[in-house]
Amino acid sequence: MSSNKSASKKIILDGLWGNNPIFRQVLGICSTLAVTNLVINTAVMCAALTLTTALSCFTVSLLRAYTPRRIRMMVQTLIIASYVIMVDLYLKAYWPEMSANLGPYVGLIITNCIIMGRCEAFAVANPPVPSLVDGLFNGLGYSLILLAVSITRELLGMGTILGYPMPYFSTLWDKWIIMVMPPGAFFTLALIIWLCRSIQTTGREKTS
Amino acid sequence: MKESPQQKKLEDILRYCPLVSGGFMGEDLRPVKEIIDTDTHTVEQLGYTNEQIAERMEYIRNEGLKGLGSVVKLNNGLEVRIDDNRGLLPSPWPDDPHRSSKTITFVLDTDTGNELRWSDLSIHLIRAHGFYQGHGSPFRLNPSELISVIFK
Amino acid sequence: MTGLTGEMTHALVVCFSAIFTGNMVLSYFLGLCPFIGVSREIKTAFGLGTAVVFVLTFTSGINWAAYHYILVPLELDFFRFILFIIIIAAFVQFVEMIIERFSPLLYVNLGIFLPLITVNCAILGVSLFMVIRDYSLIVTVAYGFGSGLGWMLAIVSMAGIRQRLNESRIPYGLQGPGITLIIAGLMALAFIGFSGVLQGR
Amino acid sequence: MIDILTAIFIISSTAAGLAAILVVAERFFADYGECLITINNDEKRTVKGGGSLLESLTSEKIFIPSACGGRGTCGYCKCKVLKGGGILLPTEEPYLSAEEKKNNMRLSCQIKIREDIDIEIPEELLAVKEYKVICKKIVDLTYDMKQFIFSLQEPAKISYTPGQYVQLFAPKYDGNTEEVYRAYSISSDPADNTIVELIIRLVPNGICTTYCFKHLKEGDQALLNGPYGDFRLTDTNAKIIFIAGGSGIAPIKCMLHHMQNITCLREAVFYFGVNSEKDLCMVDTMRAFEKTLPKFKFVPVMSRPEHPEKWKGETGLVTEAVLRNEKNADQSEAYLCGSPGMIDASIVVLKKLGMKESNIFYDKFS
Repeated sequence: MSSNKSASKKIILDGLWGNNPIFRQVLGICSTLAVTNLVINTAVMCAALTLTTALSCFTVSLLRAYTPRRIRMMVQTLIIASYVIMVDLYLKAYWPEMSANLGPYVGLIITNCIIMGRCEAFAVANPPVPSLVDGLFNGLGYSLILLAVSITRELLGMGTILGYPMPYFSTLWDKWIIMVMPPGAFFTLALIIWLCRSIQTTGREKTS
Repeated sequence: MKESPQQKKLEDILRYCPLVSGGFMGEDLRPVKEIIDTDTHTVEQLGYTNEQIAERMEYIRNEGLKGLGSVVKLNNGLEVRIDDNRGLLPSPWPDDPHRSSKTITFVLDTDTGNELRWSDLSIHLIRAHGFYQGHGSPFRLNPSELISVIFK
Repeated sequence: MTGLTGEMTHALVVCFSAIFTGNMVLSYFLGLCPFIGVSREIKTAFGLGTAVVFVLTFTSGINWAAYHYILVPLELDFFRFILFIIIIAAFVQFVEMIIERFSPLLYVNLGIFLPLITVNCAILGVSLFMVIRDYSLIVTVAYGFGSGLGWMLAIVSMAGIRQRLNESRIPYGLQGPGITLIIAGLMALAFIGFSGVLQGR
Repeated sequence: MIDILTAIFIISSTAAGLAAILVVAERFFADYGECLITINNDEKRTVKGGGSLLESLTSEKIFIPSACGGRGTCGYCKCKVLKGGGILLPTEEPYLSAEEKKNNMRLSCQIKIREDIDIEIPEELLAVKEYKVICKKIVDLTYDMKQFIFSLQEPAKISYTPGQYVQLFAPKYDGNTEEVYRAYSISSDPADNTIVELIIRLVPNGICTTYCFKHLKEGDQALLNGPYGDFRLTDTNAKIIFIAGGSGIAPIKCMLHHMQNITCLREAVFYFGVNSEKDLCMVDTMRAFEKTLPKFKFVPVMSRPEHPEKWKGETGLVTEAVLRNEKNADQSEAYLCGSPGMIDASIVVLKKLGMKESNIFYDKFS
C-alpha cells in the first residue's frame, strides 16, 4: 500500500507542479486561452477539461490491452470525442447561454493536446486508477494556471471577478482594455510561465 | 511540447542511442533545447563560451595523449590519463557528419580531488551544439564543475 | 449570375479577414501548441505552414459537404465533432500515403509534418466556425484557405523573429515558451491594427 | 429509439467506410511488388519493395556496417547505387562528400526500394556471413582484458585471412535498450576454422564490452558476422616490425599463428606496449612463438613498471623503444594495431627511421 501511495503522491505532484501541462509540457493551451477573458468561462471550461481528461485516461487505460497498436490514436480520439459531446450536450441543456458564450471552444477540447498527451504518455501503459489520478491532477494543474490568467485579465481589464465588482479595481482603476483583447492573454500567460519556471529552477538548482 | 519532426528525431536518437550505453540523456525528461539553453546560460554567467571550454578540453586531451595511456602531470596540479580505443563514434545530431575517435580523457584535480572524464565526442558536442548531456548520463559534464577544473 | 458574384466577393472578404483581422492563432488562439513548439527555424515553419494550408483548404470543403449532406438531413447535428475528426484524420493519412508513394522530395519537405496536423486544433476549429457561421461551400473553402494562410503567415514571421533572437540574452525563465508568447502577444497587437480594414462576418 | 439506432448506424458506417478506403489505399500504395537487387552486377536478389535498402540487404544476409540502427546519423552504410535509387534526399546530404556524390554513393539506410535497383559494394562484404556460435571458454588475461573462445555452430566453418575482424552482436540487457554490433579482431589460429577467438578490453560504459564482461557466460549462444577488413600480411619477405598496445595484440597473434603454420622464415620483431606489470599478458605464448619461429623476437615495453628493479625488459613508451632498437627501416614493413593515438605516434617514428609510408599497414577500424 505504501509503495503505491508514494507512487500516486508522485503522480499528483508531477501533475500539479513537477510536470505541469502549461509551463513544463507547454501543451493544451489552445482551446482554453481564448475564453480566459472571463473567470466564469474559464472555470466551466477547466472543469469540463479536467473531467474529460480524467475519464478519458481512465477509459483508455481500461481498454489498453484490447486496442490494436495500429488504430490506437483513432480509438483514443473517439473516446475523448464521446465525453466531450456529453459535456457539450449537458451545457446546451442546463446552461444554454454559457454554451453560447463558449461557442466552438467546448468542441475543441477534443483536439486539446494535453488529453491526447496524457493518454499517449501515461494511460496507454498504466492501470486505470493511477491513470485516473494522473488525468485528474494534470487537469487541475492546468486549471490552476489558467484560472490565475483569467483572474488577472478580468480584474485588470474589467475590474470584476466572476462578475462582482472589486472594491479598488472597479472604481479608481482605469481599465486596461488590452487585457480584454487577445494580446492580454498572451502577455499574462507569458509572465505566469516566466514566474513558475524561475521558481522551479531556483528550487531544482538547490537540490541537484 | 509539440516538436518538429527533425527535433523529435534528434530527441529519439539521444534518448535511445545505440552509440553510448544509457544514451546521452540519462533520466533527464527536459527537451534537448532546454538542456542546452540552461547549460549555455550557466556558462555565460561564468564568463566563458563553449568554444573556449572545448579548446581547453582539447588542449588537456592532447597533453594527455603524449603519455600514450600513462598519467601525465600538468603544471597546474591536474593529472591526465587517456584511455584510447579503436573505432570512431559518429555524432548523434541528424545533420552532423563529424566523427570522433573513442578516446576517453580522465582528469584528476589533485588539490580538490575532483575526477572528471570526457570523450572526444563530448568535446565535439560542446563545441558544435553546446550540449553537456542530460542529468544521469554517464558522460554528463556539469558546466560550473568543468570550468572550475579545466581553467584552474 | 449576380448571386455568384455576390458569393465570390463574400468569399474574398471572408478569406482576407481570416488572414488579417480574424487570424486563427493570434485572435482565436487555435493551433497554439505547434505554433510555440515548431517555430524555431523558418524552413520547418514554412513546411508546416504549407501543410496546414493544404489540409485546411480540403478538409473544410469535405467537412462542409459531410455536414450539409449527411448530418443536417438526419438531424444528427451533435455528431459533427466525431464526423469532422474522423474525416480530418482519414484525409491526412490518405494524403500522406500518396505523397510518400509518388514524391519522396515532397514527402521529406511536407509529408513529415502531416501526422503533426491531425491533432491540430486549428483544423477542427475552422470546421466548427464554418458550422456556426453557416457559410456556403465556396465561402467555406475560401475561409479554410484564408485561415490556413493566416496561420502560416503567423508561424513563419514568428520563426523569423525567433531565429534573430538566437544570439540575444533572454532571462532563463523566459526562454522557450515564455518569449514565444510575448512575441505572439506583440504580433497579435500588430494584427489588431488591421481590424478597421475589413469586418468579414 | 429509432433515431438512436440510425444515428449509431450512420456514424459507424461512415467511420467503417473511411477505414476501408484507408486499408485498400494502404494495400495499393504501399505495395511496390517484388524488386530485384543486382549487386556488383552478378549477385541477384529479389526482395519485397517498400523497405529500406539496408533492411532488405540484411534480410538477405548481406551485412553492411551500420552503427546508428538505420536512423541515418552515422554515415557508415554508404554504397554505390548505379540505377533505381531515386533522388538524393536532404537527410543523406551532410554525409556524402562532393566526390562521393559525383560517383553516386548513397546512404543505404535512407534509400527506399521502389523499383529494381543496381548497387555496387566492396567485394569482401559479399563473403560476410552470420554465424551462430557458443561461447566455449573465457580466459582472464588481465584485470580489464579477457579472451573469448567461440565454437561455431551454424555454419560450422569460417574462412578468414589473419588480421581481419568480426562484428559481435550485443543484445538488449538491463541498462541497454539497443541491439548493437561492435568490431573485434580475430586472434585464433586460422588453421582451426571451427573456432573464433577474440581478445576484448573493457571500455568504461561501452555497450558491447559491458555485455561481454558482465552478461556473457560460458555455454551462452552468441551471434557474429564477418570477416571484415583488409589488414593482412603481404607475401614479400621483408623484415616485419609489429607494434601493438592493449587488445591490439589479437591480430598480431593471429598473424604469428599463420606464419607458424606456413613456417615462414621472415625476420620479425614485436614491440608490445603496456603500462605496467598488470597489463602484460600472453608472454608464454609469445615465448613459444620465439622457439618455433627462429627469426622472431618478442619485446615487451613497460611505460610505468610498479617494481622497476624486477623488470629487465624495455621501459618507457613503445615508440621510444622502437627508436632505440631499430636502425634503418627503409627495407622493412610495419604492422600497427591499437589505439589511434599510438598508431599516429608510431607512424611518425617509423618515418624518422626511413620507412616508406606505403610499407606501414594499420587497422584503426575507421
